[in-house]
Amino acid sequence: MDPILSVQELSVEYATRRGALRAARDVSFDVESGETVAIIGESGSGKTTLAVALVRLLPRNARVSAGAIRFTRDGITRDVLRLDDEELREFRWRECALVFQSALNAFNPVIDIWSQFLDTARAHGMKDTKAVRDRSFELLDLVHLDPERVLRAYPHELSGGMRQRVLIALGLLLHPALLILDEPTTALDILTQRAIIDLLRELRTKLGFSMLFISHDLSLAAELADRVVTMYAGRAVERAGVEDLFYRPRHPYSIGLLRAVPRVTGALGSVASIPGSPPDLISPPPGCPYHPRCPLAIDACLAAVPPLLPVDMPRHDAACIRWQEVARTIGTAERHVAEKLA
Amino acid sequence: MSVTPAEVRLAARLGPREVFGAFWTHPVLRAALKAILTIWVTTTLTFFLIRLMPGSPVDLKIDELMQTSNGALTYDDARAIASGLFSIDLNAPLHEQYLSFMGNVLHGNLGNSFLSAGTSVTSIILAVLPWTLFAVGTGLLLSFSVGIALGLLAAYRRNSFFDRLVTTGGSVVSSIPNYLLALMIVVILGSQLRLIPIAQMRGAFSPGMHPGFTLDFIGDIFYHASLPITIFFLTQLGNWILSMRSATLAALDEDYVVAARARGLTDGRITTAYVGRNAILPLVTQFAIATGFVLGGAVVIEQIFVYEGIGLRLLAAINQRDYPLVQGILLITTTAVVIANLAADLLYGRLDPRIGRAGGATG
Amino acid sequence: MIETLRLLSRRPVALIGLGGVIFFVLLAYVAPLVVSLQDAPDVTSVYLSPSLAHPLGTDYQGRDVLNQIVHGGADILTVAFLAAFISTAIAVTFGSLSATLGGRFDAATLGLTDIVLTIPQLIVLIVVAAIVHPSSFLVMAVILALLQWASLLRQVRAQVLSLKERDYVEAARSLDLGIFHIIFREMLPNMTSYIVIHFILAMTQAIYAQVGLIILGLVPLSGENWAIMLYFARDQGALYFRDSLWYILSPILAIVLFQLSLVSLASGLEDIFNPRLRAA
Amino acid sequence: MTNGSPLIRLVHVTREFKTPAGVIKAVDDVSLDLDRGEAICLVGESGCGKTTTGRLLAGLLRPTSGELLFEGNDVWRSRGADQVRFRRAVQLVHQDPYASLNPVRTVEQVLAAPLRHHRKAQTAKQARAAARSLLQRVGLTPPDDFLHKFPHQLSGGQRQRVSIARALTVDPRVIVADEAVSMVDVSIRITLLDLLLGLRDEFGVSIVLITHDLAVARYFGRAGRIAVMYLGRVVELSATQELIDDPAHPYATALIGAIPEADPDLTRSKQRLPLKSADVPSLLRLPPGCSFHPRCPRAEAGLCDVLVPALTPIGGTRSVACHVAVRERTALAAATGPFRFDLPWVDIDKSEGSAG
Repeated sequence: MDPILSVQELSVEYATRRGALRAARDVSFDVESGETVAIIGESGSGKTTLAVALVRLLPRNARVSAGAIRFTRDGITRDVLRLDDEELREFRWRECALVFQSALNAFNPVIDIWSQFLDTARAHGMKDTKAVRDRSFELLDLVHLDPERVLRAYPHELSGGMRQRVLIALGLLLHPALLILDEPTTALDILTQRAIIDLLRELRTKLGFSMLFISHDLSLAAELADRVVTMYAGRAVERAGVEDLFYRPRHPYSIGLLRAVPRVTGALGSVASIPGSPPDLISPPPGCPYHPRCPLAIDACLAAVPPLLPVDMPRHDAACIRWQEVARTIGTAERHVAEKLA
Repeated sequence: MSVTPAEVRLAARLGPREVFGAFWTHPVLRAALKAILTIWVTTTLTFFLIRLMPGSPVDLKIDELMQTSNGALTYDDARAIASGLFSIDLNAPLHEQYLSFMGNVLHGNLGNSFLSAGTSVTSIILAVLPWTLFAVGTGLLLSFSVGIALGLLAAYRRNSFFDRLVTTGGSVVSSIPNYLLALMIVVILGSQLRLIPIAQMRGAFSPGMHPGFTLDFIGDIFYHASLPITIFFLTQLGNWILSMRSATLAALDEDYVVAARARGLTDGRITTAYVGRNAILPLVTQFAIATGFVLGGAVVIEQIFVYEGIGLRLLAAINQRDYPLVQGILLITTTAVVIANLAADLLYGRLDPRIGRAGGATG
Repeated sequence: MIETLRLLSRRPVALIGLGGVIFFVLLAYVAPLVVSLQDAPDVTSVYLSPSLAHPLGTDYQGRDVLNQIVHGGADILTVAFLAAFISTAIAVTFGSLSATLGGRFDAATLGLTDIVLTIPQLIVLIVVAAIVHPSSFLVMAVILALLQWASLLRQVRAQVLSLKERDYVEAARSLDLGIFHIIFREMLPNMTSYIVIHFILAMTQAIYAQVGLIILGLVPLSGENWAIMLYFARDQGALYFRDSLWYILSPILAIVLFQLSLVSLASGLEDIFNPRLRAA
Repeated sequence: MTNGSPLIRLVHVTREFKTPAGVIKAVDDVSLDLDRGEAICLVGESGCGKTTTGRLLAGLLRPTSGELLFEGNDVWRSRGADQVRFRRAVQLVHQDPYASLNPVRTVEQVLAAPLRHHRKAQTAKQARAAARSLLQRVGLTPPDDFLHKFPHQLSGGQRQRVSIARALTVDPRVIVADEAVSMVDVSIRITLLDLLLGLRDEFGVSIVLITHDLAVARYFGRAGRIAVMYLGRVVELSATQELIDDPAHPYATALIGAIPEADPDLTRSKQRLPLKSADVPSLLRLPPGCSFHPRCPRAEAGLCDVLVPALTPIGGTRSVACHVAVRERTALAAATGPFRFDLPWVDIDKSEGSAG
């Protein structure tokens, strides 16, 4: 069966005064039906650019310079980059809904929530107000909100956690096959974040959609993802199942990230930052973009950009010519990478 | 019902400042209070200006009376006559003069005109004010609606030829003082090219016309007001275009607009309800400020086109030293502007739920 | 400063504005030193069209229009500059005081500002000018300034309030660097661009009001200036003669071009100082 | 760790703010001691008063009631030299690296101004030399690459280092770091925390780290204490490891359980304390009694919704403000409760007032 979303060799460029900023380069990954994929990376790694590029909402100064985005549902495959304006409009939200980072700003401040639900439904041909209302009630119930009160409210009258839940409910209005979540819990408090995580897990089981979420927060990926893509300097540097990525990483950057985040409970292990800072995306270093910060870098790393290739485990790819060295230090069954590396 | 100690304390503390404070925090009451205060300050200011300035109108009138009588009047006689003309007792202490003046104002009595004895200031103002409001209002509304449409369009077609044309044109025309534009129209279109019968268009309507809701009359008043309206329209247009353009650009960058596009809303709905509605909000307040500005500019414009509005009357009153009329006109125009501001405040509250429903604290 | 000029050079509009302003300043203050005033009436050459002898023609008394334009700028520019200076000084002083002191002083300043902002300023100005009859530059400038400080004051106050809360100002406070350091080294440098732009716009407003008052004849008419030329042009009925075109258009164009120069300079500076553009 | 003479003490400090909608108590009856060279973390969610507490500690806010003691002197009653000494003794490192440096001043200007002002450097040359060594100390090497840079030419992490160097210009005794790492990239947070800890080891500077991130608090405060705050009050104060391993307050328990971990097995098998409600009450309308009771699964009617629990010692270095936890833990320690007399009567009055 075809994956719901298939991204192939996608590159996105921003035009800046200093030249072309390549925010995403040759990024490829798939999202299977019912699967949750996490894209993790630091600020400037190109992950948000990727999210908006998938529904073609890039800002004016950005463009997709290469690649393909294929979306498959009910046996019909569409090339998102080739949709015309009207097809694109219909594609958005019906097939693939985007839950934004800041839910407050995702709602029009001068219109009440009900109108925004209605707008969305009408734009996709649901003319029956009663049906829209019933569906909205059902969804708001699902996200544990009081539909009556919420639909009458203006965005500023709801708390951050409530707005995030309303946005998730709105995202599910048209039964999309894929939900893209961009830093869905970053602005929220811990307990609210927990509620949203649990809610997403619950909804996924109940409704069976796929999720692609984008975060700098490794722990969110550990919580929710089936598969993880690590991004660095606009490139996907590692692609693996969640256990593989956390326990058997094959790219030095993934290891660096894992070691940079301390745990709250359990063993503290050895924690350390990655030396240096992310590269300039307008004039990146030659070869592997990570080599200036990489403890395993050798001369060959400067020669060419390493391609994303399969490593010693199934469905696990890394863009590192020294992945075997990485594997040797990490092993294949190690629970806590950080401790091993210490 | 028992009274808690807290309530007793609260009651004891309800002095003037607390009451005033309560007014000041309530948005609507606050706006109303500010309006009244503004009118009071302006009125008071002119009252004292007219009486206390060295070479004040009262002194001038006394001098004038003594001179025209060739010494037949003593200073005291002249002062007594002036007193009567100003309908205040110049011998009374200043604060009494002020109180009786304010009392009259509160009763809607703005005094009588010097020149046409017996004509009340109110009736003169009522005869000319509508024409000014008509011209200024039409010009402003026209420029506002056209400006908003053009600004929105320019923002959507950012950096296109249309955008450059509209923004450059708009900013050039709006940096030209409106009365100079009026002069240029008179000189170039009127005198040089003789495209416009300037002389015929004077006044608020043609002589012999009977005011009424007839098509002829309405056509006629538009004919006479067309030049002032054009000037107000042209000179305000640029401001609206530029303001709307930048407000739209800001709105277009907002997350909720991107989110609306992600939801697949139609462009029409996004433009009106998401971009336009939010972009127009800051312009509502600007509209009120513009009212005051344009009403002020009307004085010079009416003078240039000889349009029989309140500005023309004000200048005549100034030149003829008809100070009660000057004072009355100032009071009325201030009131008009203040009301426009008040209306804008209230309208803003209605348009922006974040203001109107203050108190619905966010989490 | 050099950085500002460099950025300015990349914006044609701002550059044209700057050029215009420099041109008019030279025209108003330096050219009169070179060209002497010729104000003797010559009834034989009334309303002449432009020629080599009179590049902009002559007026109703046969005087050279270009000569009047050269000599008629200084007054207007001086009053505008003074008015802008006074209103900016009032706004900056009281705006920052109001924001720093807070409490009743702030409430009173804000209340007064609100009121002044609502008053139809030009009408009040006309009445005040008619009563006061300002006969010196300074009085004229003060009257103009008294009616235009309010909007800048509010903005300065808002700026200072926001700067006061900035983390780096708080850091300076906790480093105990003293109030002078905080005002002159931390806050003011962040406001100069803003104040400069508003100074320029205040000049345009002062010119608008000033010329309007003179055209209406509310200000004692003495000396030479562009607005007085327009007053006499109206007074002598020159508006309605076909051969007086250059006589009337010359002062109008002088004023309009100067206004345009100021506005484009201001908008150019605004672009330059806009941090979003600067960061890019 | 109250060994007689703490460096800085907050004693029953309350701070109110006037808002258009009413008066809120951002910090309510907080007492906290800080010893020389101690690292303490204030942890809590947004609106819990941790930032206000930090600013009260730094003397940037005046308490509405209560005292701030520095070396035993009441800071807000002292004058002249004492006050100046205190001012410089406590320095702040802010959260937002993009707002904490003046955009128009170079790194050298930022560092030289306090050095010159406080006569630590007599000449510009000396100031530059001192600035160089400070930059070296905070890991910005070579320093000459940074002296002439403006903030917009630096990365977030580099700016935070400049902020720390700026704080060091006046030889502070205490550094209050308000979410100092939350806005920098994940990959470099640990070095910044290590830098701060290094200052403590090297100069004996006490550090108050304010954070919403318990993982950061745990790493940073592994040898110190954590104070957990909720709606303006400290609800639990313990040595870090004890608090993590065995939280006493239900809120702390819920918080620790709720945090996702960067470890799939660990995070998916974590014990969690489900709350009764996800909504945080508004500071304007605090519930009577313990302000956590409407969400607390362990709340007891008639007790928790009536009486405000005081922060009560339960043995060791630990204190907790929870009726239920105090009862259980002190019963466990076979101690009878003299603590009941510690209940602050003022608060009981208040809670009755707002209930009626």
